[in-house]
Amino acid sequence: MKKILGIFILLVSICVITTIMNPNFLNPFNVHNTLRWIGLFGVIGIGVSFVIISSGIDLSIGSVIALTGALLVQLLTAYNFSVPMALFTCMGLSLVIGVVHGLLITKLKLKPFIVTLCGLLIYRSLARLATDDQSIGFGNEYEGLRVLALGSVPLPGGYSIPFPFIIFLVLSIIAMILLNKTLYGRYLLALGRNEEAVRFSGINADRIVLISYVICSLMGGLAGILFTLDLNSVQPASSGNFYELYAIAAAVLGGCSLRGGEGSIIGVMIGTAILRVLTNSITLLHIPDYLEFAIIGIVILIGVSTDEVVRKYVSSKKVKA
Amino acid sequence: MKKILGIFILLVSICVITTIMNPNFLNPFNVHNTLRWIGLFGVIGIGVSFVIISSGIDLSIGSVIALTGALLVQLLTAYNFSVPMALFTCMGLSLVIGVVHGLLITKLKLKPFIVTLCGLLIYRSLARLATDDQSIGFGNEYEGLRVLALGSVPLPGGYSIPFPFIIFLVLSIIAMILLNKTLYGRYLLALGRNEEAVRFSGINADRIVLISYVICSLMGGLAGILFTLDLNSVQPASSGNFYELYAIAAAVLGGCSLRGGEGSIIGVMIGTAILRVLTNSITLLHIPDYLEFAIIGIVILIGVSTDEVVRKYVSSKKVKA
Amino acid sequence: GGSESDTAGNGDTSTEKRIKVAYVTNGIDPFWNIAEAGALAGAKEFNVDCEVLMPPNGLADQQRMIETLLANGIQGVAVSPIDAESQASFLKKVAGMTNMITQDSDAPGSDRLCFIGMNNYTAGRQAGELIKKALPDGGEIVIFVGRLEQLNAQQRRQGVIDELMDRPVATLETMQVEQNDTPIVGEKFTVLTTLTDGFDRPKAKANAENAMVTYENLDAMVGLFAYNIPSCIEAVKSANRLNDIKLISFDEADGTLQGITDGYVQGTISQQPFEYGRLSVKVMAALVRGEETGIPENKFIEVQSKVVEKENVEEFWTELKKLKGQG
Amino acid sequence: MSESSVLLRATGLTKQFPGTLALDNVSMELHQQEILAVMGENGAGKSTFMKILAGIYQADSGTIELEGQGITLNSIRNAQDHGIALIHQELNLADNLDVTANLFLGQEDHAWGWINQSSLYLKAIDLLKRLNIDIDPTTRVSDLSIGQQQLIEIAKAIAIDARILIMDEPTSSLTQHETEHLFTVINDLRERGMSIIYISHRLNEVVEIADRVVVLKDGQNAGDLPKDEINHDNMIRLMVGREMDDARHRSPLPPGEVILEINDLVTPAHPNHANSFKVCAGEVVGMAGLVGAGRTEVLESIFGVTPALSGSISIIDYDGPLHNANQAIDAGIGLVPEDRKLQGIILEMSIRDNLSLASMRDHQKNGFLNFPYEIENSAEQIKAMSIATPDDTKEVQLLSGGNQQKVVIGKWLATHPKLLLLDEPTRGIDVGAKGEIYTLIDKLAKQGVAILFVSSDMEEVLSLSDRVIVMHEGQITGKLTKSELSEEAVMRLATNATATV
Ligand SMILES: Nc1ncnc2c1ncn2[C@@H]1O[C@H](COP(=O)(O)OP(=O)(O)OP(=O)(O)O)[C@@H](O)[C@H]1O
Ligand SMILES: Nc1ncnc2c1ncn2[C@@H]1O[C@H](COP(=O)(O)OP(=O)(O)OP(=O)(O)O)[C@@H](O)[C@H]1O
Ligand SMILES: [Mg+2]
Ligand SMILES: [Mg+2]
Repeated sequence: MKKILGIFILLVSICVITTIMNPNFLNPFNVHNTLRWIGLFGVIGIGVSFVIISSGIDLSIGSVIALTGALLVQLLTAYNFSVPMALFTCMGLSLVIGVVHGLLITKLKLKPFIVTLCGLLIYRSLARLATDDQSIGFGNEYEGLRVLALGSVPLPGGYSIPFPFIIFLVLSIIAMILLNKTLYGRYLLALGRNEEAVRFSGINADRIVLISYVICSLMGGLAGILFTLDLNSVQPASSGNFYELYAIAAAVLGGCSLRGGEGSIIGVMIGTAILRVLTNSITLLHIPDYLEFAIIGIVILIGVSTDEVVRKYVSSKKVKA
Repeated sequence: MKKILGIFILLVSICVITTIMNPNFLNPFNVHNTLRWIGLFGVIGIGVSFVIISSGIDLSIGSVIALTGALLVQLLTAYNFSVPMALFTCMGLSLVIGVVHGLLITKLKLKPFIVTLCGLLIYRSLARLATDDQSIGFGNEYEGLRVLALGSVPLPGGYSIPFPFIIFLVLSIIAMILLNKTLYGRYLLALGRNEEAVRFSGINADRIVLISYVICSLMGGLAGILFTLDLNSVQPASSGNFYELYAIAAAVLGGCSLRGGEGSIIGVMIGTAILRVLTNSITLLHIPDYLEFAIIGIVILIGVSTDEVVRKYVSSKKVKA
Repeated sequence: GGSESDTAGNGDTSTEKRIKVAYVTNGIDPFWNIAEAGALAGAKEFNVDCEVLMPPNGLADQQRMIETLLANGIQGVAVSPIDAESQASFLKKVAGMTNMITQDSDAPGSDRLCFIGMNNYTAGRQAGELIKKALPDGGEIVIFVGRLEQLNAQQRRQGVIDELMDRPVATLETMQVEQNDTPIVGEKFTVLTTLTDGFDRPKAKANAENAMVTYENLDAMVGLFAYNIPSCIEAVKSANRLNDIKLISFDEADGTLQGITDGYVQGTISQQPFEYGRLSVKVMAALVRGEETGIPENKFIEVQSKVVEKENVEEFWTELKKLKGQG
Repeated sequence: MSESSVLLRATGLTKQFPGTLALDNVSMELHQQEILAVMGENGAGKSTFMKILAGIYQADSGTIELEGQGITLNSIRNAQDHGIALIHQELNLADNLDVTANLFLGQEDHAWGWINQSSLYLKAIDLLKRLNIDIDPTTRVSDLSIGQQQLIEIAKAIAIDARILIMDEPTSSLTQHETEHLFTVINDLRERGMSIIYISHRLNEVVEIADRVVVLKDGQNAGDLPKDEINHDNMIRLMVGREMDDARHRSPLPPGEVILEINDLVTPAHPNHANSFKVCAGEVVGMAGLVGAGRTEVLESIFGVTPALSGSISIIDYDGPLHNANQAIDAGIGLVPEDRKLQGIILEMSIRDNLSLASMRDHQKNGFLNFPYEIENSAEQIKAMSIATPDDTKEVQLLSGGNQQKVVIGKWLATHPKLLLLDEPTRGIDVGAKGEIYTLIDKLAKQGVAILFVSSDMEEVLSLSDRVIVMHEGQITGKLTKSELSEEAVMRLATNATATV
C-alpha cells in the first residue's frame, strides 16, 4: 500500500506541475486523449504484470500487437471475414501464441526471456509477411467497429471518458479479482515467490505459468486490435516496437517485482498513467522531444529506487522501534 | 564442450548449405564482410556474456553504441579533439556508464533489467541531445582512423582478415583468459551460481558484479567507436537499436545461461557467427528479407531447445548405462 | 526536433498575440533536419512561433503529438502523415479543429487545406532517367530502402521501376505497387530486388555488400532514402567497385553530395525539404491571419524536385549549407 | 489397533539418479497407528524414498500397496488423494503470502475458483489452536522466524487430513522446547489414527518417539529395530556398520591467549542489546539459545557479513578494520555458515574449486589462479577431512550433506584461521559424519585454533564445549564453565532473560 502511495503522489505531482505550467493539460480534449492512451497502453501493462508476477517476462508483446493488428485488417478487408469472426480469429491467434510460449517455458524449460525474444522476432516477420510489408488500414470503412477504440461516454463540462479507458478499467477490475480472490491468483503469487512450494502442494504449477503467458498474449492481441482500430493503420515493421518495454516499465513502476510474487493491479494502473501523462506533459511543456526518453528513464529510476530506499528506511525504523 | 559442439555443427551446416546453394558465399569479398560483421557484433556479445554470467542483463548496449558513436564524431569534428583524446573520452564515458549501472545494481539493489532499461532510454536521449538529433559522420576525413574498422590483413587467394575481426579475436582471447585463468573469472562464475556463498567466502561480490557491467559497457563503447568508423555515420535516434538483443541472443545461443554462472567465450564467438552468417545467407539465397527475423528467431529457439533436449537425453542415457 | 523559433527581440512591436503553428514530421531523419531549418527560417520571416515535432516511434506517437498540440490551442499544423490513407479520418478531425495542411506526403481524404510537396512517383521516374543516362545499354539494378511500408518509398520505387520498364506515366491513383518477390525484367533493365534495412545503418551497408556478392552483374544501386546511398558508398568503396557500379540517390545527405562531387554517384533527386518547411509556415501564417495564401484550385503547392548531378552539385551544396546555417 | 495390520507396504523400490543409485531394492512396511523412524547416513536415500511415497519422484521399479491394494503414485495430488502427506526436509513456503494461504495452499475452500477466505481463516485458527501454535493466521510468512515457519510446514501437512504423515527431519531447526511440543502433537495424531514416518539424525528423539526403526544404508535396507531394541548403539551399528569413536567427550586443554575479544557488540536485529565476551586459543566455546536468539547475527557480525551497529571486535595480531568478510579473513577468521547450500558452497562447482574459494586470494599470482596450489590444497583438505569422493573435480552437489559440510569446513581450514566460527555445524548431518566433525573440532582446538560454535542441539553443546555462552533475544544471559554446565542451567538462561549474567 505504501508502495502505491508513493507512485500515486508522483502521478499527482506530475499532473499538478504540468497544469500549473500549462493549464491546457486539463482541457477536456487533452484529458480525453490522455485517458485513451492510458487505456490502450494499460491493457498490455495488465497483461505483462501477470507474467512478471509469475517471475517471467514477455518481450514479444509489441510484435503480437503488430501481428494481430495486421491480421485484423487483412481478415476484414482482404478476406471478407465478418467482424466477430475476425476478432475471434485475432484473439484465437494470441491465445495460441500464449500457449506456445507457456509450453516452451514449462515443458522444454526454456527461459522466458529467450522464448519471448524469439517471439518478438518471429511475429514481427509474420506481420510483415501477412501484409506484404505494406502499411494497411481500414480506409473509411468499419467506422462502427472503430467506435470500440474511438467512442466515449460524455460527461458534464465537455469531458468524456473514452471507451479504451473503460475497457482498461473493466479489465483491471477483472484482473484484480483474478489476482486477489481466486485460486489462480493465489497460486500465481505463491508460484512467483516459490515454485517448489506450489509444486509440492500438489498444484499444477506448469498450468499456472502457462495461463499467465496466455493472459499476457491475449492482452497483447486485444491491444493490437484496439491500437489498430484507433490508429486505422498497421505498420507491419514498426507498429508496437518497444511497447513491451513500456508495459514492463509501467508494471515495475507500479510495484511488480521482477523477482516475481509481487504486484498490484492498481500499481500497474498508476504506473501506466505516469508514463502516459509524462509523455503528454513533455509535449505540452515544449520540452524537446528527444529528452522524452531521458525523462521517462529518470522517472522510472527514481520510482523504483525511492521504493528501495524507503523500504530500507522503514526496516531500519522497525529495528529501532 | 558438448554444448559448443552442437552449435558448432549448426554453424558449419549453415555455411555448407549456403555454399552449396550459392557458391558466392565463399567469395573473398563475402568472407571478408561476414568476418567484419562477426567482429563488430562479437565485441558486444563478449561484453554482455560477462554480465549474463554474473546472472545479470544489460539492455542498454545499443544506446551506449549510439552515444559513444555520436560523441566520437562530435568530439573529432565539432570540438577538435585529438584522435587519442576523443577515443579516450568515449571509452571513459562507457566506463562511467558501467560503473553507474554497477553501483545502482549492487548498492541500491535495483534489478539489472530495470537499471539498464532506463539506461537504454536515457543514453538514447543523450545521443540525440549531443548531436542535435542529426545524423552525423566524418565525411571524407579521418580515413586513417577509419582503417581501424576498415583495414584488413591480406591472405593468399584474395582473402583477407578484417581488423575488426582481429580485434574481436584478441578480445576473445583476453576474455577467455580472464574468465578461466584469473581470480576475477573464478569469482564471477561462482557468483553467478550463488552470490550469497561468494559473499560468505570473503569475496567482495559487489565489486565483481560492478566490473562485469563495466566490461559490458566498455565493449559497448568500443563497438560504438568501431561501428561509427565502419559506417562513417551515426543516427542518434536509431543507431544500435535492438543490438543488445542480438548480443544477448548470441551469448545465449553460445551457451551462456541466463540463470548465471555458465558461459564460454568460444560459445559466444560461435553464437555471434551463426547470427551473422544467417543474415548473410538470407540475402544470398534470395529469401525475402522480412523473413530474416523469423529465421533468426527459429534458429535461436532450435539452438537453445536442442541443448535442453540433448541434456535430458544424455542424462537419461547415463541412467540406463 | 521540438525546437522553437527564437523570435524574442526581433523587433516585433505589434500587440497581436503570437501565432503558434507546428510542423510535424513522420519521424527522425536528416531530411527533416533541413525541413526544420526551413520551418524555423519561415517562422522568423513570417513572424510566428513554430514548433517542430519529430515523432520517434511512428504513427501512434505522431497522433499523440498532434493531439497534444491541439489541446495546447495550436493555430496551424503542417503534418507529414505516416500512413496517409489510414490516417485520413484522424486528420479530418484535426482539420476540423485547426488549420491543417499536409506536406511531404498527402492525405487527400482529410479536408486538409492544401498539400505542399512533390510527386514521389515523378521523382522516382526522374531517378529512373538518371539510371538510363548512366547505363545507356541497360543493366541490373537493386533498390535499397529503409521500410517498404511507407507510401513515399512505394511511390519512388514504382517510379523507378516504371521508368526503367518504359511504362506510361501513371498518376498516384492509378499507380500499381509491384510485389517484391521476383526480379522485374524489362527489355534492357532488370530490377533484381528491393532490400529493406529497417533504418539500421549496418544492415543497410550489409545489404549493399550482399547485393554485390549475390548479383555478380550488378550495374547500379538506387537508394530511396537519404542514408541508403551513403551506406552503399561505404560498401562499394570497400569492394573497390566505385568505378563500375552506378549509384543513384534520393535526398541530399552529405555523403551523397560528396559522391556526386567526386564523381562516383551519378546524381540525386532532391525534394528541397527546406522549402517544405518554409512554405508550410508561410501558408499557415497566412491562413491564421486570413491573408492571401496562394493555395491553387487543386490544393497542391508543388515543390519541384531537383535533379542534382555533377554539373550543379557545387552550387546546390553551397546553397544547402547556407540554408542549414553552416555556410 | 491390531499389530499386524499393514497400512502401507513398499516392495523392491529402486531409483536411479544420473550417476547415483539412490535406492536399490528397498522395502518397508508401515503399520496402522505406528510411528516409524527411518534412519540412515546422509545420502542413504531416505528423502528419495519419502519423495517416492509422496508422488514427487516415480520409482524405476518396485510396488507400493496401500491396505493391500496396489497403487501407483504418479503425482503429488495423487498421493494426497491416497492420504499421504510429506513435510519436506527444506522449507517450502511462499513467504509473500500469509500463514493461512500457506496452510491451505492447494487445498482451499472455493466455489468455481473463488476462494472462500473467511472460512479458510476460521479453519486456520482452529488448526493452529489444535496444534497449540501461537501464530496469528494473517501474519505474512516472511515475518516469521525459521522455527515458526517449520511449525507452519508441519501444520500444513496435517491440514491435508492425511492418514500417513511423513516428516523428513522436521526438528532440525526447532528448539528443544518446540521439539517436545511437536512430539505431543505427533502422539496425539497417532491416537487419532494416523501413521507417521519420522526421519531424524537425532538419536535421542528417535529413542523417545519411535515404535520401530528402519535403517537404510547406501540405498539399501540395513535392518529393522523393534521398539525394545531402539537404542543408540544399535542404531549406530546398523547405520555406520561399526562402533562410534568420536571426540564428543573431549578433554579440554587449558586455554591459551585471548584470540577474540568482543566489547559491547550491538547487532542490527537486536539494537538494544550490547554483548561482550572472549574466546581463547585452543578453547571450544558453545553458544546456546533458542532459535532466533541472535547467535547467528553475532557470528556474522564478527565475520563482517552483517556489520555490527556498534561495539568493538578485536582479534589478536590484527589491527586493521573489520567491516567485511575479506578483512575477517585477513584477521584470521573463518565462518562455517548456518545455511550450507545457500551460504557455504557453490553446488554446481567442483569440490576442488570450492575448497580454494576462500584461500585462493592468498595464493594468487597477480590476479591469476594458482592451479598447482589448488590441486595440492584440495588433496590436502580431502585427506584431512576424509571427504568421501573418488575425484575432486566432481560437483559438490553430488556429495552427501555431511561431505558437503566437510567441504565448507575444509574451505576455511585452507585459510589457516586463528578463529573458526561454526554455525550449527552438524545440522542435518548423520551420526557418522557428526562424529568426524567433532573429532576435527577437537583436533583444531589442540592445534590452538579458537573455536566458537552455535548449536541448537543440546547434547552437542553440553558435550563439546569447554565453555558455553547462552543468549536470549539478542542478549547474553549467562556464561557457563564446564563445571557449571547442565541442561537445566542452559535452558534456564536460554528462556529467562532476567537470569544473572
Ligand atoms: N534429484 C536428484 N538428482 C540426482 N541425485 C540425487 C537427487 N536427489 C538425491 N540424489 C542423490 O541420491 C542419494 C540419496 O539422497 P537422499 O536425499 O535421499 O538422502 P538422505 O538419506 O535423505 O540424506 P540426508 O540425510 O542428507 O537428507 C544421494 O547420493 C543424493 O546425492
Ligand atoms: N535475514 C534476516 N532478515 C530479517 N530477520 C532476520 C534475518 N535473519 C535473522 N533474522 C531474525 O533475527 C533474529 C535473530 O536471528 P538469528 O538467526 O541471529 O538467531 P539465532 O540465535 O542464530 O537463531 P538460529 O538458531 O535460528 O540460528 C530472529 O528473530 C530472526 O528471525
Ligand atoms: Mg534427506
Ligand atoms: Mg542461527
